[in-house]
Amino acid sequence: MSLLTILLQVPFLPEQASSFAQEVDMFYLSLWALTIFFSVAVAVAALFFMLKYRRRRIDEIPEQVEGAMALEITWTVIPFLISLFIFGWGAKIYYQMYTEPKDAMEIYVTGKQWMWRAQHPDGIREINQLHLPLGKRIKLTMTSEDVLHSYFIPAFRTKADVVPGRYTMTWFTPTKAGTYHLFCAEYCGTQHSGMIGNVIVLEPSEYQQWLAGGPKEASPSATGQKLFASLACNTCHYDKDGGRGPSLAGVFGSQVKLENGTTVIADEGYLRESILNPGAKIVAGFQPVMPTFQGQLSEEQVLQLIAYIKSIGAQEGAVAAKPAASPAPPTAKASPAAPTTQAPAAQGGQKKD
Amino acid sequence: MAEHTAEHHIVPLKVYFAVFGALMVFTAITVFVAQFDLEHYWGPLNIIVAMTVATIKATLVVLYFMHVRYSSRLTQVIVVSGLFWLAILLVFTLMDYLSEPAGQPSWASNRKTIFLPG
Amino acid sequence: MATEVMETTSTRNYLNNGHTVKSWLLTLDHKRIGLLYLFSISIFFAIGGVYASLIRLELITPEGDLMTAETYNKVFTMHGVMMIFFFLIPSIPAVMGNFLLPIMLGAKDVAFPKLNLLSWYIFILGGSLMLITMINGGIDTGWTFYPPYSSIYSNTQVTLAGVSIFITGFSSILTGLNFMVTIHTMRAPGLTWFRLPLFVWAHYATSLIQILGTPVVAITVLALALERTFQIGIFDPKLGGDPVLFQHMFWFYSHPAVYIMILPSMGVISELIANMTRKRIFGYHFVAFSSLAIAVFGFLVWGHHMFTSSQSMYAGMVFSLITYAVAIPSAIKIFNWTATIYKGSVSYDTPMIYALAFIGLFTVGGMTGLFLAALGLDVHLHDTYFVVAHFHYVMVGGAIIGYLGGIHFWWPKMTGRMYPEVWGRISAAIIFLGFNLTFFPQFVVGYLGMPRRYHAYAPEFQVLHILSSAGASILAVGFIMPVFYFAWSVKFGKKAGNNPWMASGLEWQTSSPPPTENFTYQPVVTHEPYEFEHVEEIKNAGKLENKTA
Amino acid sequence: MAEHATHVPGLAHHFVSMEQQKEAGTIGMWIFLLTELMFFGGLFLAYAIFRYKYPDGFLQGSHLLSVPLGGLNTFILILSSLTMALGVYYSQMGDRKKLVAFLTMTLLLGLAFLVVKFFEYKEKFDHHLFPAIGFWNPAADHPPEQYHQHVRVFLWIYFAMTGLHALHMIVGAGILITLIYLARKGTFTKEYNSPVEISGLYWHFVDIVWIFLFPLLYLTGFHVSGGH
Ligand code: HEA
Ligand code: HEA
Ligand code: HEC
Ligand code: CUA
Ligand SMILES: [Cu+2]
Repeated sequence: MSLLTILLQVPFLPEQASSFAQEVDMFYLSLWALTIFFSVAVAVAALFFMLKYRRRRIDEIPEQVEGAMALEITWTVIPFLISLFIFGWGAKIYYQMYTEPKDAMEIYVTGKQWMWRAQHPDGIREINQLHLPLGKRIKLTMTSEDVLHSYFIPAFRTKADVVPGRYTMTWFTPTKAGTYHLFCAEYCGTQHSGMIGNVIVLEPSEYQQWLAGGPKEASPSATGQKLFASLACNTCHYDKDGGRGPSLAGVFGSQVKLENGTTVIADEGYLRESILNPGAKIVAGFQPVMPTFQGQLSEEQVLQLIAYIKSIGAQEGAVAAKPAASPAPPTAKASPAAPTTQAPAAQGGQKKD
Repeated sequence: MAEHTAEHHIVPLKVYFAVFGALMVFTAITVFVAQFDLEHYWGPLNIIVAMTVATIKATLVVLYFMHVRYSSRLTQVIVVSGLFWLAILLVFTLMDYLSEPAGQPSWASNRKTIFLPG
Repeated sequence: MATEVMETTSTRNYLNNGHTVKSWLLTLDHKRIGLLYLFSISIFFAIGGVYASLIRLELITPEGDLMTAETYNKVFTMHGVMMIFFFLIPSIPAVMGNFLLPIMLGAKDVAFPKLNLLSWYIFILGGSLMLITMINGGIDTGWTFYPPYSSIYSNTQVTLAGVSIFITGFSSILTGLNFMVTIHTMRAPGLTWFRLPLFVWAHYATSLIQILGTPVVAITVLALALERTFQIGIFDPKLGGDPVLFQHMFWFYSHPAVYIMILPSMGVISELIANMTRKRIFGYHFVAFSSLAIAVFGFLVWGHHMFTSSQSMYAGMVFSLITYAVAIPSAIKIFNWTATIYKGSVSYDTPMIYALAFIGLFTVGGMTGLFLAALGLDVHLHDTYFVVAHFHYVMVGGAIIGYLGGIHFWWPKMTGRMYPEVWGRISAAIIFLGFNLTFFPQFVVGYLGMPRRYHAYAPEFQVLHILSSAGASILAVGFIMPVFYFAWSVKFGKKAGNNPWMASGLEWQTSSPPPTENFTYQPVVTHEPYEFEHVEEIKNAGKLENKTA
Repeated sequence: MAEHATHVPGLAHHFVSMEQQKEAGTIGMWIFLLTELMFFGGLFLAYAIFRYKYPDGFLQGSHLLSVPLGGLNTFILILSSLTMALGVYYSQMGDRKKLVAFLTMTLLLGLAFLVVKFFEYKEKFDHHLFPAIGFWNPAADHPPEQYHQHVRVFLWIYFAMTGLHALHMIVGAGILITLIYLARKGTFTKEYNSPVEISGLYWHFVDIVWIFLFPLLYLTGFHVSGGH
């Protein structure tokens, strides 16, 4: 009796806290209905035949039924149509989940054995937590410092692998305030099951309060701007053409002509590659002189640089770091000469903890 | 099981020499062509030419040196199915890499280079 | 009839043709090799089962208290590796396929008996290496070996394990090659393609996958081993490699591999249902071709394991669509089997119970595969316990149930003795109950968000985990029982006679156990499969019964 | 049973007829070649993916290989395929002397291929162009520095593919030695020669793999050097 009550308390669906949740649940329940229908139909038929046609004499040889084309066609075509329907529904949801949202608030996430780091547009960072404003479209741009991870929020019904060397994206709109599980869903080593956290959805006003209460930190693009100066990128990249490197103003999202005659769209992946492996794609009209920054930057810093490059795209180069105007702002900690392993530590200086 | 009678076919010597000659000629062609920058005219033209020639050469070897032209239907099916499965492996994986995943901030654009006409 | 039994068992058969250890270890007889496999994979199953028990024990409580996280990770990895590569993939083909295929074809042996023995030795070599890996501390990568964790970060015996899987792969390839050539070239006179038992069709389709898929996983794990030793940079993004490429190459094999596990089982089920209902399989041609269709389409869907892996969206859609195409032939089989029972003469013996269980459990397992193949839903379900539940339904509820059904059915042929029928039914029922109790709750806990490969978990999932662990202990009892009654029956079981089930099929025309060269004459096939008018035993039994009545 | 009990030389007990045995052997070898194809297929796939990702790196990497040596090996291997085919021909004709001669020639050509390959490998090792951790240490301009990472990818594919190919050549040489031994003993006759034919299939397959490796690895960057 008490066992039954305990069992009845077990929920069948997790909380629905994002704009995707309802449809995914509907879909899920419909598939269960279908599954129950087919398994019960098959099981009942089989059991019924077994009872009805049980062997009555040891030498019984039943009348042979040779098979029937009409039946075969029926049970080929009907499952086929059903499965097309399932495919269509699934594909529709997937398309929404993986199409880049418009006007979303962008949060950068990096996974690392075994923690989640996130940085909000206004600079606040958090570890293993994610505070979100209710009702706002959120886009996560994610990468990993080491192995594969996967950012999984069951209450939102979203998940995306976090892959070293690539940027992946996931997005959602939280629809219900509360605290939800955040899990790492891709096996990533010893503490995989400890790579968990909370997603905390706040009313927009509370979210603002939370932001205000947090440690003052520069936004990713502002940090990126500082990095840009401290790593001396601006000795080659000015806001106008004329430097040793191309101007980066407005480059994000544009078509870049390469030395080998092909073109590339300058998105996050391309910018990342340009910084970490500049020789891979040479911009037409330039010499391959840019040094590689591989091993000198954490993924988080690369993201900040990208955020900065994106921002100068948006403002048409208005605030591009001009070497003359800001002759290597005294960020002091990151000495560009030896940023190898220092860099992440230097960055840590800005964190409160 | 009438298949195996065909197995006893003996290919005349001159066929072997002709095939060898053709293989040499094609090798020369492929080396010769490879010196020119055909990609200047159209994206992957160099590799297309190289692979076409290589495929012709391989086909000659399979048909004559390996007697598939004279072999049982079953052997021929085996050969073709091998190519078919290899194609599955290559094509379906490349499908992932070649298709722009709309919306994903793309690593995928790293991939946009070769096949664009330049 | 009794006299006949005496006659056949007293003659020389494959079991008493040499009693030395050497006569077993150097045998070229496909039947003995089948038994060698039976023995070896049972050991691997037991090891895998012990690991399963450890998993379930740990998961009774949400805290990771029984063992450390590192140990737990090794435990589920070794569980998966043992069960998949060393138990389920070789199970039906290497045991029953080896034993039965040549007999069903009316041949004296497989086409290449030496290769067949070699394949067992390769299997043992690979298996021993995996045992050494285990003793040396095991591996903790998950059975999927995803880099860069496996290639760089894990400090367990990944290289050794990779080599072991590489080697074992060749045993599977050789088995497939042997079967395919045997089916093509060694059919008895009159045995046309459409007179073949469906078991043979299923094995033909399986061989196709073994031949074409296994080499790819072999080169993949080899590359992984090289990556780990030399850091050549194939899968490591820091060196310009690509971790997602590994996933493509791995699943190119490992998805079709799930059909290596289920197709032979489906072949067994076809035999069981036909013979236990004394009916020709409804829609024989459809069932036969659906095996081939599954094998071929099965190669086109591997990307459904990568829907959230940063695979391109369009690739995801293509893979999803084709996945549904594979589901159709499975559906066709299920429906045709059910229709076969209609107007049959249904026996309630253990093999039929297993067949019935297969139909039910595989339907649930397969249908939940459809959930996973649905793109938008898999985003939520991927790498949760829903997946774990799905694949245990198809692998335990499907493949192993078929395997056990087949072992019961052909046990009299293999040993000449009957197993105790009552115990057979009891253990089948226990397995059925325990199985559902173990794995059904996992669907629920999976959808609630419980990720797989978790050593510790959130407390709200505990109730369902307790159910699951309780079920596992029942299941264990069900699995252990056959070990004992089969062992008992070898000595004390009732003598079986040539054809205890009064079944059709060439294997029932020879003695039990069969002589070394299977038949004392060259069988000639004159009729379609599953024609029970030709089964002498049924007629004789009728006469006997009439006399006594 | 009795009818087959009469012993036919070379017929294994479990086959009904010589024909059946031969058919089984041939099909068996073809199926084995299928598995080989898929085995190499994994590497061809890696080649395709990385070439797609790093086109320039592949041009530069290919540029490091010697087209004359690769061409020479192509010639050697195709010639050896011819001699193998001729060997099969003479085994079908029952001409033992010529069979042995052509098998020996094939073997020598195969070994010549391996020798050339050895010098190519050695040259790479001397320049520390083998992509293993701790060993990889190319000169700053050979290949140009900015391509190092991608050339490294090219080179591991080069070593993996040609290494696997060379391994098959070595196995092939072993098979040839066995065949030559048996042929000299007079095992093969006009009627019984399927081991020669089957081994021939294997040898030609290895040749075909090289026919693809040569343009993919050696010629890819040829126009870069040719053009500039
Ligand atoms: C024996 C093994 C086996 C079998 C047969 C199957 C069969 C199927 N599997 Fe499963 N699968 C696994 C073993 C197996 N699977 C394993 C081991 C994993 C996890 C690997 C890992 O990550 O560790 C996995 C994971 C897995 C995934 C990836 C999940 C994820 O990681 O996110 C997917 C996704 O598409 C999937 C789908 C399917 C489908 C559609 C079938 C179909 O073939 C099923 C077809 C059957 C039916 C559909 C039932 C019968 C039909 C009817 C009664 C009629 C009604 C039908 C319709 C209306 C269509 N499987
Ligand atoms: C054939 C395949 C197979 C089989 C049969 C099983 C059988 C079982 N599996 Fe397993 N399982 C996998 C394949 C299989 N599994 C795979 C591939 C994974 C994924 C691994 C990964 O993530 O990498 C997995 C993962 C997996 C998990 C998830 C772990 C995690 O993600 O954290 C769990 C959890 O409950 C589980 C449980 C069980 C249980 C309770 C059984 C029970 O059915 C087992 C019952 C059997 C016994 C208890 C043995 C009985 C004993 C004998 C017969 C011995 C007697 C012998 C003598 C006396 C000589 N399995
Ligand atoms: C020594 C000079 C130099 C320095 C220092 C330098 N770059 Fe560059 N950069 C170049 C040149 C030259 C190019 C064009 C050739 C190429 O693509 O490699 C370039 C190209 C780029 C591009 C691609 C631009 C486009 O139009 O597609 C980006 C992005 C970039 N650099 C970012 C940076 C960042 C970020 C830093 C600092 C962390 C940096 N660079 C430091 C010289 C430099
Ligand atoms: Cu990070 Cu699992
Ligand atoms: Cu699959």
